[in-house]
Amino acid sequence: MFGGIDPALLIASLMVASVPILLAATGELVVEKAGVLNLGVEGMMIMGAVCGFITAVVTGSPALGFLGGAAGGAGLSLLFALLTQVMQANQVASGLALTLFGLGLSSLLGQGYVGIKPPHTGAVPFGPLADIPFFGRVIFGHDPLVYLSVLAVAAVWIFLRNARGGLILRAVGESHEAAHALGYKVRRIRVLAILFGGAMAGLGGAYISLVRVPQWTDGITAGAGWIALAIVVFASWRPWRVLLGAWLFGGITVLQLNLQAAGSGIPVEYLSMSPYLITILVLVIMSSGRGRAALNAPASLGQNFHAAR
Amino acid sequence: MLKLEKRPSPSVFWGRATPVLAVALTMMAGSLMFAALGKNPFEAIRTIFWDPLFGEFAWYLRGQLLVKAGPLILIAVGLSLGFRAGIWNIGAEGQYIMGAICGAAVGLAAYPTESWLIFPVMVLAGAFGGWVWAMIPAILKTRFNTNEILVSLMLVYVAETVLAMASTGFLRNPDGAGFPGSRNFSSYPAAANPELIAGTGLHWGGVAALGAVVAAYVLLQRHILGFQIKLAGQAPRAARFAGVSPKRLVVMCLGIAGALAGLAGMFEVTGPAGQISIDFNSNYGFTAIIVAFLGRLNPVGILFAGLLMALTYIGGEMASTNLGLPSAAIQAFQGMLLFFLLACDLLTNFRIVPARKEVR
Amino acid sequence: MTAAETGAGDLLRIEGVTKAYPGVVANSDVSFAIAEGEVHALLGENGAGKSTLVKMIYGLVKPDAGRMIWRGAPFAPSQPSAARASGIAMVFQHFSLFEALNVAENVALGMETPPPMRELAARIRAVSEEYGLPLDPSRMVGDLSAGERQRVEIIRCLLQSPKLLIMDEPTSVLTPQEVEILFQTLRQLRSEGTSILYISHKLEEIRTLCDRATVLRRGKVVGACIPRDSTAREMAEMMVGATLTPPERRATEKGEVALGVSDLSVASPIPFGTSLKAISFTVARGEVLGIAGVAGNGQDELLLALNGELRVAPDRVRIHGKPVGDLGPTDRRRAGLVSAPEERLGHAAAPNMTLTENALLSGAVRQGLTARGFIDWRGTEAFAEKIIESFDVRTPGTHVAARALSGGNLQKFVVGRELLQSPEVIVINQPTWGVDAAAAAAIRQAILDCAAGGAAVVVISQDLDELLEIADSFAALNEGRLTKPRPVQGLTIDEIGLMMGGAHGMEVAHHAG
Amino acid sequence: QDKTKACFVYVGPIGDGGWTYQHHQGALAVQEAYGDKVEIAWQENVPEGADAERVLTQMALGGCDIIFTTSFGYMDPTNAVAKKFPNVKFEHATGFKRESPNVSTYNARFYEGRAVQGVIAGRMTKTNKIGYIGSFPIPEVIMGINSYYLHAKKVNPDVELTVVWAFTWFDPAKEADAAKAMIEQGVDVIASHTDSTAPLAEAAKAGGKVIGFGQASDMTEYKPSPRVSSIIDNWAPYYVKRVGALMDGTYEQQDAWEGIAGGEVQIGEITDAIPADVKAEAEKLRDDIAAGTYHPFTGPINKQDGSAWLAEGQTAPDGDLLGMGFYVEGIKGDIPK
Ligand SMILES: Nc1ncnc2c1ncn2[C@@H]1O[C@H](COP(=O)(O)OP(=O)(O)OP(=O)(O)O)[C@@H](O)[C@H]1O
Ligand SMILES: Nc1ncnc2c1ncn2[C@@H]1O[C@H](COP(=O)(O)OP(=O)(O)OP(=O)(O)O)[C@@H](O)[C@H]1O
Ligand SMILES: [Mg+2]
Ligand SMILES: [Mg+2]
Repeated sequence: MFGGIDPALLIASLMVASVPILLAATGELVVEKAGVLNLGVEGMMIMGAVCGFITAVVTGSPALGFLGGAAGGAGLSLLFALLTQVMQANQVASGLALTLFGLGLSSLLGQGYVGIKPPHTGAVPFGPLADIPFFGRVIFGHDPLVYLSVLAVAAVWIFLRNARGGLILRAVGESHEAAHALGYKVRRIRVLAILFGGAMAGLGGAYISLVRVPQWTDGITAGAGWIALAIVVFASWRPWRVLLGAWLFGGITVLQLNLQAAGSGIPVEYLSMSPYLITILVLVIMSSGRGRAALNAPASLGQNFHAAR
Repeated sequence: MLKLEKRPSPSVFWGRATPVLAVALTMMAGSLMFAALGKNPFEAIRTIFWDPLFGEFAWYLRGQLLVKAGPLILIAVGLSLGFRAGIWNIGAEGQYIMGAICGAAVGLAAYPTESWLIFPVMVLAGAFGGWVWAMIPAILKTRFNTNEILVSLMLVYVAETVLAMASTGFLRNPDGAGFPGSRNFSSYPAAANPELIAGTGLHWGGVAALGAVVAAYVLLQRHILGFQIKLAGQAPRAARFAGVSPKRLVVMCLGIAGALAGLAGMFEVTGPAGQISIDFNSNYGFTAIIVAFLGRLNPVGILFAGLLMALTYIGGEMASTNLGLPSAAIQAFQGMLLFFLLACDLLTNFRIVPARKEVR
Repeated sequence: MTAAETGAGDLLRIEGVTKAYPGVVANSDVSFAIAEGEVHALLGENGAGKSTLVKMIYGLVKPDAGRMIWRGAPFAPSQPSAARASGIAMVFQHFSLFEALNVAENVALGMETPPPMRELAARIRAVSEEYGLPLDPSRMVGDLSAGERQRVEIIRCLLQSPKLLIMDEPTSVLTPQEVEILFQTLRQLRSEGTSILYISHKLEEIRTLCDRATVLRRGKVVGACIPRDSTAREMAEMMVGATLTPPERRATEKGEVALGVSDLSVASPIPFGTSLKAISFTVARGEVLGIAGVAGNGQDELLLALNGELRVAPDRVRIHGKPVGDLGPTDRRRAGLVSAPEERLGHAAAPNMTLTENALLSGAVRQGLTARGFIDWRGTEAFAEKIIESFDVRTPGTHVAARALSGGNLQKFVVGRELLQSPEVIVINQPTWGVDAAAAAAIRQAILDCAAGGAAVVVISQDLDELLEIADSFAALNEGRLTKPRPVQGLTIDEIGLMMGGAHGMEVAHHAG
Repeated sequence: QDKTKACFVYVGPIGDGGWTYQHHQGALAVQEAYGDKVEIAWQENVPEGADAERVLTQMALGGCDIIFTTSFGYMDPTNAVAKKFPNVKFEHATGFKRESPNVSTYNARFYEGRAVQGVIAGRMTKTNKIGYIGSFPIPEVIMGINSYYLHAKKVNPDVELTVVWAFTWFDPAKEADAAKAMIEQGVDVIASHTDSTAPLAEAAKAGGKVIGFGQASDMTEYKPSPRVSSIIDNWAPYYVKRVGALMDGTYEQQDAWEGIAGGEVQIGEITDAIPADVKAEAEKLRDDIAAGTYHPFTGPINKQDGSAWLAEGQTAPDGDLLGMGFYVEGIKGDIPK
């Protein structure tokens, strides 16, 4: 295929490359399904990255590191929940503030941790399975978080589709007035969704600092949170499309670097823009003609709820 | 127990008082953070909020406040119109870059001709560059119903690559010995945007920002288009009933925001920044989103918000150099300021009352 | 004598309940009782406190004072689930449904421990058939007509086998036939021992259905009656506390055709909407054309196509013979057409804008409130004041946000805003929806006055009594098609019901006896 | 005036672990060296352009005696501010403009280090494919690529170079992806000109088959393999020297471009993952460069298009290097425009 690029390797690397945005976007999907727009994904990711890194270095355990990352992201999102759900603050502005604050705080926390190597996160041992041609490479032989990210998508899909909690969550995002009239605790549900989104973003951040890079430096997420937000829109709030979007974006990023490495004739600057341009193009194709994509957006997205009692 | 009670209409008193309250609260919380970092909190707060305005070098820094706030205000005013109409352009950074590139390209193409016409044409080119970049999400939205948040954001990254191409390629200074970066406009008077009154920091960008504030204020208060923008944002169906065409509004709002961001980029590149370089953009486009919301999407509010934001940048830098505060602490401090401003807004829209004793 | 009349065996007693909102006392020392197995009506004009009262029973709002006694024991539901657990179910005035979810999901959301989806779907089918309210559990609620949506709410309640069923204005969206079916369902429930608390502004319905009635005015109980033994007029006067005069009709000459619609077909721009199919009619100067139909049969779309929010081929819509089909709302206003959509808040008016701003919203063109795009605020305010004065809008002033007006007052404002623009063609959808008797009479009178002044009027309404009262000719919308207009003289309610599409697929089951 | 105040302007955060981190180490060395006699101050995350000019002015006003501006993009602001403050010394890193007498420039000959890496790469590659992750196509980076390639080619004529441009100075995840893409293309020695350790971490995942180099800082945590050596930006000697000169009055304007000899470019320990003979060869090259007996760009060298650049025995003039915009003969692909 593509001028000497091995598809199995390409797929395997795009799966790894897209884990952070996939995790964060899956979390944000749940948040937005509950009717809350949290633009602070970048801030929560980087808090996850630093908290995860510190935890892993201090405890020596990558698993605890990931937990720490999730806790870091969730911790920051709690601030967002407080602002938007209790103080009724504007969600867009609060999310932006969260990013600013998260970038600053993470750098403060990480001051003693520059230039340290975190404990190694190994691949899941699949034994002989990893030797199967093609599939061995593509499916087996990744670290646990790669599988977890796909499982998270599946879990969110099942939760939103079949679970009672998921139904309530969607109802709250659809019409908080009606959900309130039926006696659901709109704000409590939203706070939980926000915390989940924070934890997932934190996990995605921790994946960057513990597996993808792995090291701690300031600003390590380098805009991944924004991409995650865009992926949710791209996916028109459907879990499997989040996977598709993350893999598409990660895939093109990896592919353009592979094309460079393989010495394709396409000018590098165009390759470098391609992930963004192709994402736009695919979105245009997906959203043109039908106009139903917007219908899937939670109807009360971004609106605050205040019940007079 | 306390509970919130929505006011029938926002409180005018608290609308004015909350920013002051928020700044005071931020000072307190910030003091705690600075103390935790081992710095003298009073000194830090004074350095951030007082020194740039009234300290030893205030004569210089006050002007710099305008330099820093100018582009923020100019972009934020444009964005606020769209935000009011429910059009989410978060790609002002890209529009800013493209405005700078187009404006600079026209100027550099004319080099070394001297004519008073050059600068006005560059201004138009800058506005045009930003406008074109904003028209992409606008047209995709009106024709294909594509989400403008995603498109405008993605175009920022594309613009950044174009910027890298410009500074290492088509706009590179031919006399620059192969180094990246364009010619410096300070050495090309016909295309430069210098300080208008020495020592004030005021350049054409600042003038444009003030003009934009006034124009936006008049637009929103007195003009039917401003009314339509507000209407479309608050009640989209009522807007259609009133005869507002949503598509036209998308094109208008994105166009205005793009053109203003492009202008900001153009004034910046020809003035304070001086040249196109790989890292020419310094997040003005994103910071302006914050400024727009801080100013409650109101032109006058944005004027103050832009100045306040600039103050925290400049004061923060001083605290950083003089007191050794990490710049991250300043960033966190700015985040806190935003948090408190947002949280205090509560008082404008709600009354806090003791919950009545409930009868069972 | 029945138990209801003796007062023994009360299911729910309300004693001295008070609830205040900032500036308004919604309920003040309200006391009454609902007996087992009775249909109890709650009457009162707009804002009298009916909805507030039932929300307290349902646990959505907490009373400030007073107490409730449920089957002999004190009762203070902290939230709706507690009320549901006690056996109380409620159908809301403004539906508490989720458009993007399907019927079964909507039903499940109203239950404490719903069975698995498949089982629930089967139960929905069973219950809906038992009560003659067929429903497909897998359909998206957004795709349903208003009548069907209400069935969803009712079935959601029925599945819980409630002891007390609260219905807040349930019939405003139903055809006469559908109302009849609903009543049979309610009578069947009553015969099964369920009590019903019934709120409606339609007094004739209350007379046929309810055993007892409690009347509220400004939050206070001002009386009680046995509806069967009272006239609608008496009840209305009890509610309003004054005497009412029905609108008077002046005989008008029919002039030349002012509005002509021919073969108008257009797809709905509204998600889950109904397309219009080959609609043709004409309205002459001075004529009032009444268009009936159950909500969701294309009324909204018809209004949009007439007022220009929806554009069609030029010659599909003509005003005074001039093709205007391709013009937008502004140009159609210029051509002389004004309109008032059904949804007051959000469509006809912007909720958070002041009355002055809302006056500008549709008045700018015909009132000349702008010059070269700049707004004449002084003139606009004067216009708003004129509306308030001419239509007796009760409000502290023009600076008040539209949302702070009560529904009836806002409706008067919206209708007044359009009628005061010396229009040549008027299109109004649901002129008196949810508006109390006095306000409704005033609005109808104003419409008739405009027609008398030479305007061509199209009134779209679900209230047949209203149409019969003011319309000269009559047509019905059914699934996007319009019947041929017929003179009102000599039409019976049954004929009209059939024009409207009969019972819309409902079966008339269980003639309870 | 008792204390000398030395100030530093950084383009990134000190915590970047790379470029800015190393400059800050230099700043700390100044403090260390002169103790109470100096005072240091710094400012992180200063964008190039208007902000730089303001920060520089603030520093000059605030009493800085010497200001080090540590990024190429500060060139014009540095010169502009220097004109207004003739009594303050300005030191601009990696630039070439010295418009007033109080501006000096300094740079490091990183290409000398790239030559050493090239030898190791050429000797160590088994697939004959070596890689280089570039940030932006600027002379600084192109110079390093050419030096790296020339020396690999010299010891291994079959070697092929793969260049991947990341179009960013700092995006660890992307750098990792770039390294991975090259590894998948069979590249087994990776040099990088971006700032994070991500490429090394990626190389580490290849199970010993791929080696790489520390960049900017030593990156000891990946020793002994995949990090087999490194180029360390060591600004400390220069900073200590210049501040010292200012204090004892011997300070003069200059254009410093030091390399291995001056200690600015340090070759980090060559680990035992490298066979002794290769290590010796590389160390000899390093020492020859340090001694001034060898220049990494010594002719005959042709440009990529085959035209002659340096004749036999001719060494590259500094001007050619500083503005280098071409690949040398044998490198495939185009420099992005
Ligand atoms: N959430 C609220 N906030 C403030 N005031 C309220 C609120 N809800 C109701 N009210 C007040 O309570 C009064 C009673 O309202 P309620 O909705 O109970 O009237 P209603 O009798 O149901 O009227 P309608 O017949 O129009 O439905 C209103 O006039 C209003 O002033
Ligand atoms: N959000 C609010 N803020 C302030 N006042 C409110 C609000 N909501 C309702 N009110 C008060 O409620 C009164 C009427 O409210 P409500 O909407 O119940 O009217 P309504 O006549 O019952 O209309 P509808 O029949 O459409 O429900 C208004 O006069 C106003 O004082
Ligand atoms: Mg009401
Ligand atoms: Mg009511």
